[in-house]
Amino acid sequence: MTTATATREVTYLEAISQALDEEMTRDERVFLLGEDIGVYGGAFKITEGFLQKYGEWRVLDTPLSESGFVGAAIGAAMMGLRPVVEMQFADFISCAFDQITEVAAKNHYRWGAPVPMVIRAPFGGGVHGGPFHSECPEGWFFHSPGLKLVAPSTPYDAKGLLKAAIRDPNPVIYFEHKFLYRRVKAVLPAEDFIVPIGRAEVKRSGTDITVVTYGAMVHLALEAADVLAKEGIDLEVVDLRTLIPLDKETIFNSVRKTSKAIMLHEDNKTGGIGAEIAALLAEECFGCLDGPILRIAAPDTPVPFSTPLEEYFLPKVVDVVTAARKLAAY
Amino acid sequence: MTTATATREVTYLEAISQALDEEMTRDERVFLLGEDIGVYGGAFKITEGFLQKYGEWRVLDTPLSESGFVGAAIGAAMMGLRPVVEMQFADFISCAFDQITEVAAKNHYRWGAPVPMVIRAPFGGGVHGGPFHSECPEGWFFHSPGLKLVAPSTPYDAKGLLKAAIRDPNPVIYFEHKFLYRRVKAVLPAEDFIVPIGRAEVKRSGTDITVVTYGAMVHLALEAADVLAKEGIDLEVVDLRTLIPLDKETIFNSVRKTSKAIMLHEDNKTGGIGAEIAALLAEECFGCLDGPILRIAAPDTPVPFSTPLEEYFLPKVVDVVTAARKLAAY
Amino acid sequence: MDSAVVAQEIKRADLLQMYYYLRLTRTLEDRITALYRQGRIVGGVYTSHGMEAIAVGYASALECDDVIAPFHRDMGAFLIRGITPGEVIAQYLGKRTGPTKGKDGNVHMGDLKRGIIGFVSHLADNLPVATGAALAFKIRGEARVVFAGTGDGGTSRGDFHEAMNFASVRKLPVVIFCNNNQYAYSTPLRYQMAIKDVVERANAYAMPGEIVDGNDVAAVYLSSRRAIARARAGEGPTFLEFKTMRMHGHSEHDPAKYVPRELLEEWKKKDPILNAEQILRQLGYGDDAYFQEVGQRVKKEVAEGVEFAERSPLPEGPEVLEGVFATEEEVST
Amino acid sequence: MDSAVVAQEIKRADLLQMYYYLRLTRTLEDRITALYRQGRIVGGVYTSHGMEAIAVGYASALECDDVIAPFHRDMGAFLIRGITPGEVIAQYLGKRTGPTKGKDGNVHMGDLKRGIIGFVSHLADNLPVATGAALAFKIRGEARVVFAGTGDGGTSRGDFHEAMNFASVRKLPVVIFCNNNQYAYSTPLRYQMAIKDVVERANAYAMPGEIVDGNDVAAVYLSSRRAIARARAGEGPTFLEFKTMRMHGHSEHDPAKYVPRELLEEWKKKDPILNAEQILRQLGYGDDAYFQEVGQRVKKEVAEGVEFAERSPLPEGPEVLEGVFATEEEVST
Ligand SMILES: Cc1ncc(C[n+]2csc(CCOP(=O)(O)OP(=O)(O)O)c2C)c(N)n1
Ligand SMILES: Cc1ncc(C[n+]2csc(CCOP(=O)(O)OP(=O)(O)O)c2C)c(N)n1
Ligand SMILES: [Mg+2]
Ligand SMILES: [Mg+2]
Repeated sequence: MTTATATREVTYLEAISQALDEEMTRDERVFLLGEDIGVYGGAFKITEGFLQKYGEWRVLDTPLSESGFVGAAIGAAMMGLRPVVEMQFADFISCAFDQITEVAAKNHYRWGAPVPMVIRAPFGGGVHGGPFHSECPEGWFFHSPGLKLVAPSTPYDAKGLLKAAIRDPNPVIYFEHKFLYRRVKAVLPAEDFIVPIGRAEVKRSGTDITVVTYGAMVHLALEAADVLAKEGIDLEVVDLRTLIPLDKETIFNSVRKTSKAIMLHEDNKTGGIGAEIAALLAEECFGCLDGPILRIAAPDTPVPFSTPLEEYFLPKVVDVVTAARKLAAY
Repeated sequence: MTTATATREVTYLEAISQALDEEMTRDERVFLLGEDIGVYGGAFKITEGFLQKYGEWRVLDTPLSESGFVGAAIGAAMMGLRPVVEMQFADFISCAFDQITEVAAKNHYRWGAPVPMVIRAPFGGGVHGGPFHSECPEGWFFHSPGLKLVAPSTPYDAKGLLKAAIRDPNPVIYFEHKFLYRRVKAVLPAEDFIVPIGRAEVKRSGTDITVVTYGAMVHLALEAADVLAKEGIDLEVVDLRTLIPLDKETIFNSVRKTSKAIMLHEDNKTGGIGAEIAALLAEECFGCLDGPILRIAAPDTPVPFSTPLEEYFLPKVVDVVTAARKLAAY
Repeated sequence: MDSAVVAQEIKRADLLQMYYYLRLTRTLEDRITALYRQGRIVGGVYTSHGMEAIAVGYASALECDDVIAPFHRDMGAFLIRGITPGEVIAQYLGKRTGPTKGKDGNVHMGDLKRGIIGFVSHLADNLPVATGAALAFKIRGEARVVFAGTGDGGTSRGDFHEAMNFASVRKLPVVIFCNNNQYAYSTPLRYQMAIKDVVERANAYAMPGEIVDGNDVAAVYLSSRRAIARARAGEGPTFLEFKTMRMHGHSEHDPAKYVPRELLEEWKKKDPILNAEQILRQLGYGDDAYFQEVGQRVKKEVAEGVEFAERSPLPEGPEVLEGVFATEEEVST
Repeated sequence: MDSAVVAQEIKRADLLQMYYYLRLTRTLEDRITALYRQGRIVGGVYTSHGMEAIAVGYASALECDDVIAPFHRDMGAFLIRGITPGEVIAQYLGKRTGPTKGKDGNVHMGDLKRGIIGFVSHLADNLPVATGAALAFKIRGEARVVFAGTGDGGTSRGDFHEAMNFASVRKLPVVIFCNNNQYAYSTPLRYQMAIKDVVERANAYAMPGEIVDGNDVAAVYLSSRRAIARARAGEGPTFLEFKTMRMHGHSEHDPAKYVPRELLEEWKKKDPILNAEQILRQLGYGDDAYFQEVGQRVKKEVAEGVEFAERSPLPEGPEVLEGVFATEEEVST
């Protein structure tokens, strides 16, 4: 557990830890449950020290039962608490799929019961995890009305979005990218702040081509932008940050400016979030498009384990560069 | 149980029943499992009489355990049988989501084990079923590599696709639309036939606008086409029939001809199959598009129960007509 | 032991009130069935006909700030928690005055203000949810109890296992019951489980369990009261198996030909309302005149309910778009 | 009873072979751990260190056309079913010669031809799958058995419940075991279940269960043989709880500070290899010279395995796109 100090750089992982700690201190309704989050501090050590600080009834080690403890979080949320569930890996969220999509997502619509809870899902590849420790499950929940989805790419967004998620009156799935845990750092404000749910951010403004992305791929897009800048191709990088509800305005404004768009995500291509945004553009911004809407995403396969396979599987800087050159020339 | 006779009209429901009966007779590896499919003949009576004909080890009434019996089907399939699972309602497939997406879909890719099985999922609204008896879950599985998905709109396709699904070496989810069960009829060939997986069909050829759809909405599109014909707007209706793998060629050929496209489905709009097809068009057929790609789908909410709400929720003929007029005028 | 003797432990007023709710439930559901037959109600109609004692018995044993997670044959519990016959019929008719404003139908209703967790079709899904509600009470140190149940078929679901296990590991203040009516739709117990009594499922969790005559409202009430007291005292969860029989089809469309007639005949004699009347007579709490008077009263209330529901407006199409997400205001209370 | 006496029921050759596999497993996994420490292996490394007797014992009791659905600490079973040390190391190194051709890693391997259902991370997912394999044997009237397991933590999953229930309802030829090593990652049994022994879970299914010393290969072998015989005779499933202790961290990155040192000290004395040597000595089947000789042999085999794996090619990027769907040819056998 790390406390905020205005001068020190914190990692994406520490930012998540800080958000949890500060929210638990601020609001005693907030409590955590999941596997090995207590004594062990979580598979990624995000809740290290929390058990000692908050006690075993606010940091609950659960049995190995994703459906059971997500359901329990739903019940506790309806009774006025603010549970934050940790999935040990996002991959195991499939075991709680029914509780999330049929109970949490639909309760308010069906009979007016708010379900203010957060599910933290450590997701994504590039960590040699193989098919069951690298998944990007956001696409499934993107198509489940009643859920909010966020996916930060920086320590600032990670902290601000988690606080916003905990304070939101609805079920929010918080997709934290494992690859970023210790790779991105930043100095964060000492005072309390949130990043509002529903607002994308232009992480790099440019004039020629819009790249719409989220999570770890944001950094890939920024790298590609530096390469392309040398060739006089000026990328604008839109970081969605919130996947549901989508910030159509920011996306549309960017594409109206650049008139060319690339969708970039690590999730499988078919039926991914890039498809929806491309469809929105083809539907509502058709007139402003000066070229095809390209998509860069993982192929439609599970995430392979072996290094050469995973490298081939994951989108690369060169993919963005190539696509951008193609679009620029269009 | 009804047997094929070349002269009699059969319903969509009977066509499904015939396919199961003929495949069970043809191939003794085929067996059925699910809730209440034995003595009761299934919630929709599709397997009526099967228990008497094939015995309790080929028509298994299971405990109330979707995850358990889907998992069991996977195991039996790997041992060389051809299980056909009946979900009592597609809505309950969420309880078996983990087995379907993590085990059935990934086994062959991960370690080379074929999983030749079929899951029948009675889906869709318009039957006053409310949020839990009207769902369209296909969008979730559309984004799960390793599964094949089919969704017939006619008795001929229903029979031919189910036979093809049972003979396919992979896990296939067969989405049968409850609304069509007794509403569409046709005379079917007496001899054995299949409808190959992976092939869409142009159910009405036209020159002005392409409507890409599947399931019950095919009939809605055809109705709209008749209305529009009177106004001189000539719709082409592409019935996907197979959702995965998508028949891009048929879709693209149609849009290259009409240069205008409408995506129509009953599933929620955001992240639906229409989004993927629109994205494919915007990516690979951009040059041939003469207008925005419109989407007609259910709003992003659960399926409401009350009649006026469900009527508002479901896409209507007038929606297609209005969209087509708009596109024609573009 | 003779159930009238047992029933002496129960206050006269409580017993009479339970009798009233048994009659109200029966009359209300019979009326709903009639409306269904007339085609006025569409969709599924799952009744508790012949099993009314279970919901009436357990709901009568709870305090008003306790919470229930009823299953789909617990009409009596909805009524006792304060949902009116009019609201129930409005729900079935898809009217805006029903607890779900037409968003959902039949028994898929709930109301947090009245301590009712809305039923979810997916059987046993609400059991983990119930353990979470109990967890909230335990975390806040409130002496409140959750009463949740499912059917014999529902106990085969993984969520039943995960909920039972979590409740016992954390000694949560929850009572989990099974309405064992011997069938799950058309599926008999022998295809559902290999055990003789559903209560044996509780052994896997070191959870105390009890088999109760589900057609004896006094027995249901007293066993529930004991289990609730245990939970409230912090001694943990209890599992109750209420033995009963489903006297109608699974839903009203189902003739249930798969149920042996003799079985129904045998159970008809154990009708919970007849049982209750016998007890009241033996204790001198009521006679035929009184029973008739109650019958008149509930008939009138149900008739008024039908009127209310029919007078009520249907929702308007655009309301479809309302309520997907909750607002700040709703939770800042 | 003294385990050497019990072990007399086992053929000398079988006991000696089990000893060999205990040593091979230990040596192979120690080598894998070393490669991990050197950074040559990436990702999770879950070993059966100190628990080798379970997989070796049950796999030795099966016929070759039986099928196993191993869990993640069953290395001995993979070896006995015919996966070579070389293939195992290739799997860990992501080489094309591993059972998954680099598509998956570590213990996530399977091979239908060798009767091994591939392990799925999601714990207990393979238990329903195992019941389905057993169902296939029952439908076809084949006298084949499925042996499947999970850990103490895995028994908390809904799929464990649904599989146990289905297996017992249909009297399927399957043996389901629990490797009770007292921890699920860092979670001790008291947070996992309220029961004293995991075997009590079987009571919920009227399934016979047995507690077995998981560190005594002879006891594991004999109890497995009994359960397998029962299943083969059509008498239905059995549940076996193998009591043992996880002697390493959950994965090799985990120092497991949460495990009391005394507990490890106590269990170190019960090491399955020492146990086996004692039995072999008492029965006069083997002496120190012999044990050393076996040690040399397995050391050589593992060394050759490492060589094979290192010589093996890595897959090429485009192979990512292969194998999402099965082809006709693959199933038309
Ligand atoms: C997960 C799930 N699968 C299937 C169904 C369909 N279904 C509704 S009620 C029912 C039978 C329930 O039997 P039981 O639990 O014994 O309750 P009962 O109706 O007998 O009171 C079934 C199969 C469902 N609601 N949920
Ligand atoms: C459904 C699911 N949730 C979480 C995990 C992450 N995980 C991997 S192993 C493990 C602990 C397993 O404990 P146990 O079943 O006792 O087996 P052991 O490792 O102790 O042998 C956990 C939580 C998983 N693999 N599957
Ligand atoms: Mg029942
Ligand atoms: Mg363990």
